[in-house]
This record gives sequence, structure tokens and C-alpha cells, in this order.
Amino acid sequence: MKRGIVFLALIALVTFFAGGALADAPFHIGIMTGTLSQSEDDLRGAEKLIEMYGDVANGGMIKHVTYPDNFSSEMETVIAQLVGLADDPLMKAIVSVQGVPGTTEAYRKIRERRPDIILLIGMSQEDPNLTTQAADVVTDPDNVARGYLIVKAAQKLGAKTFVHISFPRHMSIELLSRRRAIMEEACKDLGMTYAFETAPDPTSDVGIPGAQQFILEKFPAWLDKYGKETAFFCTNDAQTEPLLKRVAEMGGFFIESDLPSPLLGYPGALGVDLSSVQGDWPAILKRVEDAVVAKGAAGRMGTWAFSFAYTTGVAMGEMGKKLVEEGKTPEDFKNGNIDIKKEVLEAYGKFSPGAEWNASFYTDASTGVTMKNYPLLYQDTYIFGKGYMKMTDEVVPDKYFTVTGQ
Amino acid sequence: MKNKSFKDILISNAVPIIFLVLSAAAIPLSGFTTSYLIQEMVTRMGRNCFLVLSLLIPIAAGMGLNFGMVLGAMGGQIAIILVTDWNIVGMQGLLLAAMISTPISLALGWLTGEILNRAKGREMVTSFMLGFFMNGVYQFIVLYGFGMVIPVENHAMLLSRGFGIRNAINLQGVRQVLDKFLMVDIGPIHVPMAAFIVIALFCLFILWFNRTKLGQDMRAVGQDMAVAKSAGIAVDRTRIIAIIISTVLAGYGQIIFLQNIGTMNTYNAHEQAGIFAIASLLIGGATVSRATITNVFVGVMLFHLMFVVSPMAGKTLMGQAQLGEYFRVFVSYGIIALALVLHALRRRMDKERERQSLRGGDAPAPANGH
Amino acid sequence: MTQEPLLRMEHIGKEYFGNRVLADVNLTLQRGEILGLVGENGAGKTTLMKILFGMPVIKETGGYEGKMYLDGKEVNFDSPFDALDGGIGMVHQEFSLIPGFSTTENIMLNREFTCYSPLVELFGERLQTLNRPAMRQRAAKAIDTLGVRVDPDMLIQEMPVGHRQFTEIAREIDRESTKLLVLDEPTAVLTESEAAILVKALRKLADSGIAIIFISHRLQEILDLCDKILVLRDGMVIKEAPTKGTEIRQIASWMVGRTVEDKKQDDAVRVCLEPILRVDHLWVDMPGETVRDVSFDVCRGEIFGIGGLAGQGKLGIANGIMGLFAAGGAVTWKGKALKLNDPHGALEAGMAFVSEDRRGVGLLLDEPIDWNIAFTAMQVQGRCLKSLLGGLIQWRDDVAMASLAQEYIDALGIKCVSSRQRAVELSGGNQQKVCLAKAFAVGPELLFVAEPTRGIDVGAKKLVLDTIRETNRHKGTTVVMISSELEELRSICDRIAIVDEGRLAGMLSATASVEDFGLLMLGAGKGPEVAAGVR
Amino acid sequence: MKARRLVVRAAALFLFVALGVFLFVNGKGHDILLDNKTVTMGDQTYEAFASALISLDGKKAVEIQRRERLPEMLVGKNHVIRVEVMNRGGKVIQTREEKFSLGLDRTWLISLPMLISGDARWIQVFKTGEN
Repeated sequence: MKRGIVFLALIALVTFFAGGALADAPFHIGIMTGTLSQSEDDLRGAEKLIEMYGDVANGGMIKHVTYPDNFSSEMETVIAQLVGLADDPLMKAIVSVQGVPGTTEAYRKIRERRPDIILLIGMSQEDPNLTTQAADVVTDPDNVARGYLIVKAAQKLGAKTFVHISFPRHMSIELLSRRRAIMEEACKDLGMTYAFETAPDPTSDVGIPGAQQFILEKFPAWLDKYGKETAFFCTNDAQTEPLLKRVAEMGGFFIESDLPSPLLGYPGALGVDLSSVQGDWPAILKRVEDAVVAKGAAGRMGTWAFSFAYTTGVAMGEMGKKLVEEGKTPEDFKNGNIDIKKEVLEAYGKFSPGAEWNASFYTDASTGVTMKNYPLLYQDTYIFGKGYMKMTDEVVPDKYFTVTGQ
Repeated sequence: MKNKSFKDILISNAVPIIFLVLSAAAIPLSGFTTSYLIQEMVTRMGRNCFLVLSLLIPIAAGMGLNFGMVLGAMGGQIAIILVTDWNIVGMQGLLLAAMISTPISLALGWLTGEILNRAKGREMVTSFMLGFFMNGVYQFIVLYGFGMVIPVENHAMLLSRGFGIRNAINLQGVRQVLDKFLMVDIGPIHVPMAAFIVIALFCLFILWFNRTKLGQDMRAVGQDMAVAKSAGIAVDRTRIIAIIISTVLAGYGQIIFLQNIGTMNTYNAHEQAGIFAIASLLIGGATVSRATITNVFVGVMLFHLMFVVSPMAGKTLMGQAQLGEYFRVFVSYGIIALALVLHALRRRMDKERERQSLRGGDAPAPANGH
Repeated sequence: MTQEPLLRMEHIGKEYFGNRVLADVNLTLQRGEILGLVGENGAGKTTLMKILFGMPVIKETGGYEGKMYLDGKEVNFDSPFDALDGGIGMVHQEFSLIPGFSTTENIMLNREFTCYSPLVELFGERLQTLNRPAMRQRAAKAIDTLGVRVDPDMLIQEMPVGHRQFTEIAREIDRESTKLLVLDEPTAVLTESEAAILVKALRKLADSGIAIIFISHRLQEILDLCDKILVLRDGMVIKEAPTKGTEIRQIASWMVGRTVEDKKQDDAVRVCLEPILRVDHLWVDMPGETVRDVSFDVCRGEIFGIGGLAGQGKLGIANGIMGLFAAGGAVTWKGKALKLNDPHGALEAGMAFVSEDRRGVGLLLDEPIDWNIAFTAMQVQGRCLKSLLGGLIQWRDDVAMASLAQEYIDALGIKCVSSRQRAVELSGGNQQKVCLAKAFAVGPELLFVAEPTRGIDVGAKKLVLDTIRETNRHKGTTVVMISSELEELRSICDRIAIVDEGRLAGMLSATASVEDFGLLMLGAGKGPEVAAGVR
Repeated sequence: MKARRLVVRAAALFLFVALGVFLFVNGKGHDILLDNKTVTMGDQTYEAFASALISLDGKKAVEIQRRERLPEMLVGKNHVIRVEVMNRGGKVIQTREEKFSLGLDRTWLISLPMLISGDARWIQVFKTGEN
């Protein structure tokens, strides 16, 4: 027991060495992203912000932290990282570029202690009913509209069949399972054949290599079964790369990936070297396009010209900065003094020159309630060798917004 | 007998000391304020100690560090899902969750005990694998059972396909009810007194339990199964009881943990419960065969201190946010490996010392050592 | 009314798998009487006590013959717990104590005093709390009865061996019903002074009316303590006699007492040329065969015997030198220090070992004979291997293996279908020959042979021994043979060292008398008759 | 001895279950929708009133306007509602206090006009999808 007391005393002593950091910027913005291995794009977004406004460590404005690679089982760490950001008295806005599990609880805790901090979430992985209560603004790719638009784009390009590849864990995520249902419905309405294929879960015992191998080996059989005029869609990022490789080589269509970006899958699948153009999105798009065309897949493969994760990271930070500079506080969000849709589209547009965005508020399928701080966004689809598809001009029929996962 | 040399003390507490030194170096680097750190530590002690304490009884019974508690955590989670669905709120909800988790954990604990009795001496790895296996069963129940077999009233918890629980559940009804029940403010620090009272009661239970006949039997079984058996102690039964107690208490521990966190990650929340609890205990200076209440408190404190400060310290040290995260992973898990290695090393040293008595009086020093 | 003896065993017999270990044993014991039970290893003492104590192994192997009466009533215990209830306490050779518990806790193990707690109604008896003061008092009383001084609060792991023994005895006599106490070699681990205290304590117990069966190899103790002795040999009662007027030498000859036919020795006297192996202060940590401090020399070309009772450490010597168990001290082989704890090194140095653990260490049971024979030679010397690219790639040469195996099958007369037959299918004697062949195949300069005749029939025994002698005589292989059978050692060895309690008790020429060996083995032969060679 | 133990254990099990049921009933959270809209029940029409102060279980009163529906949360079974109807000037013109108990259903709709008029059907289980 005595030993325990000595330890506690030592710990207490040691904690007193902690000191505050000197700061030059008038206020700070905190941003949490994944690591390079988890999600490169949002990390690059945070780096862009640091490039523009400086790191807190050097007297700048941005304080960047990352969440653990296996965030789903280390929720405590996610919470600690975010709450730790609020320990800084100059902190005025916090952005979670990926709303991994734990973000909501962390935001609740921050709210209790620091009601003056603006809290933003990009790409929420938790239940929208939770996140929208805890954060001031939550954005997400509009998977509901995209469910229809991806199928529509496939039809425009001449596909007759649509194949959706996924596995049970993903199908347990509300938005993914709902998007799948919408795609099936859209196929029915647009006169296409819909099919579901199951692939192994990369987090299971087969691991990422096994799951990728499965796609590589299975793809020829799928193409045989469904024909060349088939568009493929897959919910998992790791499995996208082999899928792209096979589509480029053997035929079929690939409209856009789950989280579209020219960086997702393409460089690996087509062997594109992007090291000299890091962070320069138009240049990246050009190189990938050249590679796709060289493979003879022009007009069959597409993406978003600007990665959603990257744009979210940098745009949410920019929006936070702008609002804080305008003297806005979370109270203003509550009182409806901020046009959220306008602010979001403006910030996103700023970092994606040339690409159109569309935004609409999320409507909960079961209660019919529209959430006024949860804009869903999508960018125009860019088909390599063909250009923008003007999908932002398409009108998504209302019925798809009430389709549920079953 | 009591005159242990300074070196012995150093060796037998190597793990906590290394951790303390690392933390001492990392705290100033992290740049966190003192009050923030103390608040974090207080919160985390209240949140985690109960779970870690549930490990003590099987260790006393010689069953090693036990991942069987993961099963208890699953029991607690199923209870919390049910209570949230029924919308039983406040302290009533929390108590009801504990009550529901009891029979579930009891059954799971009995199962674990039966299996571990068939794998004597390999309890740690067996229970680890059992945890994996039961994880599958748990996922099956939660992903398919709820809404298909077990009626779910609150459709906000279900996937919109009509069955299966969503991957994150808002525990609004029971969120922090224990913590807020008796929140005492000491300076700027909020202390969840009720949680600490529960933990204190648990400690008293352990102390009392050690004085019962059953506790005595468990210690006997833990030290020498064969002797205990020849003395007429029902060894297998005693071991099963030890696991059951641990599992049931781990269920309560998980409920306390979740009410503090406030949201439940339906499919992963229990996974970290086992590994973090065991890591805390090891860092507190416990070994596979011996653990005390002091180990629990010191361990939880040090482990979580490291957890909080190391990412920021790593960031300051290496200048990049993600390197901070890798630094934390490296430090936290590296130390667990170190703890296990040091334990093995110490056992070998003890064995070596025993052999000294075999040596002849004037034996030449063995030049060939080993 | 004549007084009925406390224990009466009549015509007790026991067979294990057709192997008779006890036949027609009769034994009576009065209250307060101390019986010394003596006999060599395997004489049947332990089996007799197992029957008395109702050990499950007896029942599992077909029960026993004869009848037992306790207090005039016929008894047949189903389990040791029944025997305990019947009033028989047993102190085993190995301590059955919990190391982290105090004396008190051990004495009261599973018989603790408890206080009522209301939770009992809910969760059962075991939730009563311990009444430590009462337990301590009771334990102190039990220790007092023994008349020794042991701290009731001391942890077992921290106390000297003697005190552990007392604790164990105190536990047995603490049972109120205990009328008969069986002590299986209680003094083996004690120092002489501790043993003396124990003897005194037992005397005191006997005076209080408890009967004692005392098993020991220390004959002097038996004479000091017991009222009468019972000598067992080969499962039969050889002698029952009062201790008064009996001498150690007599007992020893009763125990060992087979008439040994004169073996013809090829060379009457063999001269020790030069020591090839020197062992200095060797210790070996082999469970059950601990070697504490052993020093001896082995001469080039001799057959050196190591004898002694089971568990005294004779097997540990060979296993230690060959690096199979952790060992220390110094071993000099042909003038150079041998690295201990390195089995490969020992093999490379030109030693080979035929293990006593035939089925565990000695043989790859599921592999064919030729594999078994060639295995060590292949591993250590690279024989029976074909190499390619200057030895970069090697594979088995099956033809060479088969011919090597056939050579030994013929030489040793291994009865088998072919050299491809699996080892597990052979009889014990033939398995032993395969083990020998495996060792011979290496062409060792020094061969350790441990218990080469254990578990094989008489005919095979002779063949095996002859083979060893042949090798020694014709190939000049130095042999160290370890055996529990003195007769066997005497028939083949030049010199025989006797190990007792992990130490060398003495060394005798093979021609020395049986009694001298017996005395050494029983730890009684300390004196000038110890032959030269022991350092 | 054995019998007593059996009785004690049975009693404990019973208490355990009873406590569970008690907690279930007593801790059940209910969503209450306070509704101030004009309703027609068969041939009877209940007019909504301009505004009212509503207090549940003696807690701080909330104000409800015409055509409004306010959500409230109640825990447990038995409750009291107190309605003070106000005229346009903000003066209380009518007060009514009612006791009510909630079953195990989750969401309940309280029609304030019916309550004031004394129609026994003023509280009803609310099913999602209705308005």
C-alpha cells in the first residue's frame, strides 16, 4: 500500500512539470485525422491547413492530432485525443475529419467544459441521430443521392448491369446498407439488372491481401456471368484497387468508389507514380487520366476530381476559421444565424476549382425528421477520357430519400 | 527475510518504474495542463478500475491473466442494449442492466470455466481464443438476434433493414448516471464519488472474500492444484467459481465503463476491455500469478497516463501528428511485452537461485554458465 | 477377551498386468506400536501402502487379494479420503503442502475453522469466513504434540525442509480420528539432527497411542525408533523381527540377500590406465533425480557402474553430463573442459547416451527402425547423407541408412520384420536394442547406459548386457552404466559408485560383498571401507 | 437446515426478480407528447385553446400555444399533470389537475383540449406514423 502512495505522489509531482505552450495566433483550430496508413487524403488536408495557417507548435493556428489505427476498439483514445485538444484555452474550433466512434462522446465532454468551441465533423461513422446532437455541423458524402446517381451515370455510359460488392460488416452500417437498397431500386427504375456479390471482409482472418486476391481471381468469372456492359461498385477501399486493375484490363465500368478520389486505388492499380505532384489535385487527375487512357479504359472509369476526404479536411478547417473570425459561436448555430448549406458549399468549392458540388440536408428515414445541421454533399462525377458528367444537374427523385435498408 | 536489497526492489518493480520514468519524460512534452491531466486520471480511474479488479480473483486461483472477462463484458453490453431499448433510464436503468447481465455472465463464466478446466496451464491463451470465438457468437446475436428473435421496440437502435443493432448506440438514458450521482468538485476537478464508492466496495469485497473458506480454497488451488486436490478441495469446481465471479464482475465493470463513455460501439467495445485491463494490471507490477489491489490502482493510473500523454508527447518529439500515434502504440504495447518478458526473466532468476543450493561447497565457478 | 490389533492385513497380494508385485503379505500392528517397513526399491513397500490407503490406482488395476481389518472390522477403502476418515494418515515422500501458505493454513488445509456468515444461506458453506485465531491455536497444539518448535505463521516456502516435514506430520495427527500414521521416507530430506528430533517426536506420538508405519532406508533410524521391523523382498515378507537384538548388517543382507552366482570375469583384474572423464562437483537439476555434489573419475576402457536407490540422483548424473537437464560444476573430457547444458556438444565430443526414458527420449516411436538407428549419426556426424553443391544441400541416403540398420539388426539380433518396421511395434527388449544400436552407430568413445534392462525379460536382459560387454571389450568403448539392479552392475562393471541423496556414498570394486553395497545404498556405510576413487 | 436454505434461496431469487420488475416499471422512460390541437372524436369536437401552462409532476411549467405539440420525458409509472389554461391576456382562466399512470408503452399522446373537457380518452398510446 505504501508503495502505491509513493507512486501516486510521484505521478502528482511529475504532472506539475506540465506547462502551457506559448502562442502567437489569436486563436487555435484543432483537427483530427487518420494516420497515413489509415486514410491518407484527410491527413493531406490537415497538412494543407498547416501549410496555410501554420502549426501551433511554431506559433501558428492549426493543432493536428491523429486517431489510432484500430480506432474501433480504442475508443477511449479517440475521446482522449479530442478532449485533449480542448485543453488549450485558445482553442476555438475542432474538426474531426473522420467522425470515428467516440467522436460524439468527446464532443459532449468538450461541450460541457468549453461551450465556446465550434465542433465540426466530416464523414460521420456514428449514428447521425447522435452526431448531429453533439456537433454544430456534420457533413457526409450524399450516399443517398449517390446511390441513384452512380447507377444513373452507369446507365448514361451504357451499362446494362450493376454489381454491388460488399460483406456483412459493411452491410450493418446504416448508410451503406441503405445506399445498397437505393442502388437496387434505381436499377429497377432505370431498367438495369442489379446483382449483389459477397467478398471476404478484409478485417477478418483473410486479411487485406486475401480479400484483394479474392477480387482479382473472381473478377473474370463475374465478367463472364454479367457481360462486359456491367458497372462494378464496391464498398471497401482495399478491394477497390484490385477491382480497378481488372476493370482497366478486362472491361466493364467503374463509376466511382465508395469515397471517390483519384488517389483511391488508381495509382496502385495502374502503376501511376505521383510522388512529384503530391497535393496538387489537377496534376494528379491528369496523370491518372493519362494512365487510364493508356490502358484503353477511357470512358469506362471515373472518380471525383477532388478527394472528398481531402476537401473535407481542408474545407472544414477553413470554415471553422472563417466563422471564428466572424465572431460566431455555437450559440449562433443553435439560433439558426448561420446558413450552413451556403457556408459549407463555399468552403468546399474554394478547394476544388472546376468541380461542382451539391448539398442537401439529411432526412432520417424512420422518423422523417430533417436535420438542419447535417448537409450531405456530392461532387460531379469525372469520367476519365470524357470529363465531368454534369451529375450535379440531375434531379434525384424524392422516392429514393425514403428507401430504407431493407 | 524482510531485508530485500534495493536491487531486488528495483527488479521486482521494474515495469511500473520504467513506466513512471517514461511518463515523467512525456508529460512536459505533451504540453497538457495539470488540471486536465488530473481530471483525466480521475475520470479514467473511476471508469476502468472495476474492470481491472475483476481480474484479481482468477489470478489468485492460479488461472493467470484471464481473457474470460471479455465474455463478461459482452454480457454487460447485451444487458445495456436491452435496457436502452426498453428505455429504462437513470439509476434504475443502470441497476437493471447489472441485474440482467448477472445471469448472462454467469452462464458465460461457467462455460469459460469448464473450458479452462480442460486446458489447465494454458489458461491465458485458451481464454484469449475463447474470447475470439465468443466474439463471433456475440456478433451473431447482436447483428441477427436482435430484431429477429429478441424483440426490439426502439427502431432508432436497429438497422433500417429491420434487424441487427446499429454499430453505435447512444446510451443517453444511462449516460454517466453513476458518475453524476454523487459528483464532488475538488477545486477544478470533478470527482465521480459514487463510482469510487462502488470501487471501494469491490475492494472490500475482495479483502473479505480472501478471508472466506472459498477464498482460502482458491488460493490453495492457485498455488498447488495437486495438493489442494489431495486435501479434498474440489479443484475444478473452485476454478469454475473463480471464473464465474470474475465474469459477473467484469459484466458490471463494463456497464460502469459504458455509462461513463456514454456511447457504445456495439461490435468492438468489449475487445479493448480485456487487453487494456490486462495491460493495466501488468504495468501496475502484477505478474501472471500474483496481483494485488495496489497493482490495480497503480497500473490503471500509469497505463492511462501514458495513454493520454504519449500521442502529444510523440507529436512534439517527432513533429508530426501521426508519428505521435505510432509512438503511443509503440510505447503502450511495447511495455506490455516488456512486462511479460521481465516476468519470465524473474522466474528464471528465481529458479537459478534455487539451484545454488545444489552446488557443492567448493565447486569451481562454472565457466560455461548458460 | 484378547486384544484385537489395530491393523491386521492378511494374505495381501497384488498383480499389475500379470506382473506379481505382492504375494501373501501378513502384517499386524498394535496401538502405539511402531513398525519399520524396509526393502529395496520395487520390493513392494509402496504398493502395500497404496492398498492400505485405498489409492485409486489399485482399484483401477484390478484390486488386491487378501483382507484388511482395522479395529477388528474388515475395511476396503475406495479412496484416500475414506482411509483418512477411517483414521489412517499418510505422509508422502513428496511434500503435499501449499508453498505460499503458513504452517497453520497447511495444517488446517480444507479443515479450516469458520465463522457463520449469512451469505452461507445463499451461496453455500464455503462463504463462511475463516476463524484464524482458532485455527492458529489448533495448529499450535498439533505442533506441540510433536514436541517440536515450528512457527505457526511462517510460510512453507520460507522454512527449512525439516519444518516442512513436521508441518506435514502435524497435519496428519491433527485429525481427531487418526489412529495409524504411515510415513514414507520422512527422513530422506532431513539433516541428521532434524531426523533425530523427528524420531523423538514419533516416539512421543506412539506413546500417546497412535500406531506408526515407518518406511526408511536409514536403517539406524529404524533400529532407534521401531518396535519391530518387516523386511519385504520381491513382494514377499522375508523377515518379521523385533528390533531388539537385530543389527544393521543383518537387515541389509535380508533386504539385498539374493545369493549371487559367481559371474565369470574375463580378465580377473583390469588396470585403470588413465582417467578419460573427470567429474568435479557436479550438480544437476533433474526433477526427482537431483544430483547435489558428485565428483569421480572414469578410466579409459573400463565399465564404470553407478548404482543406488531410485530417486537418489544416479540417473541425474548421466542426464546432466549429456546436457539434457540443467547442470553445473566441472566435467573434463580427455583433458578438456566439456561444455555443460549442450547436448549437441556432448554428442560431438564422442559421447553417447542410452536413455532410461526409452519411449520418450530414446526412440522416435512412430518412425522405422533404420531411421531410429541412423538418426543421431546423421544429425551429429552427417552420416547417411548425400550432399550436393559442396554440402549446401543435403538429403537422406536411404540405402546407406538401411545398410547401417541391417548391420546392427544382425549384430544385436533385433527381432523384426525388416529395417523399415516401426519402432513402436517392437517388444521392449528389442526397442532397447534399437536404442543401443543408435548409440553404437555414432561410434562413441564413451557410452552412458541408463537402466538398460528395465522392463525387459530375463533372456533379453542377458543379450543386452552381453552386447554392452562386447562393445567394451572389442571396440574399446568406455562404458558408464547406471542401474538400480546391483546384481546386474556387479556382473558387468569394474568399479561401482553408489549414489545416495544426490551425493556419492562410496565406490567399491565389483567384487566387494553384497552387504557392503547394501550399507552404502542405505546411507549407513560411512566409513573407511570406501574404495579409492572418491574425491 | 437444508429446508431453510432452500427457502432463503427461493426468497432471494424472488426478491431478485421482483427488484428487476420494480426497476423495469419504475425506471421506464416515456416520451409524452403534449398536444394542443383541435381534435374531433366521433361527433364531439374539442377546441384548442390559445395558450396554457403545463406542469408535470410539479416541475417547472412550460407554456404551450395553439396548434403546438411539445415533447416531454417522464420516468416511472404514476404521474400528475397540471394544466392552467390562459386567455389572450395571459390570465389563468381554468385549472385542472389529473393523475394518470402509464403502461409499458413508450410514447404517449396527451390531448390537452380533451383533458380540459373531461373526456376520459385524453391520454392515449402514440403509434409512430400517426400525427
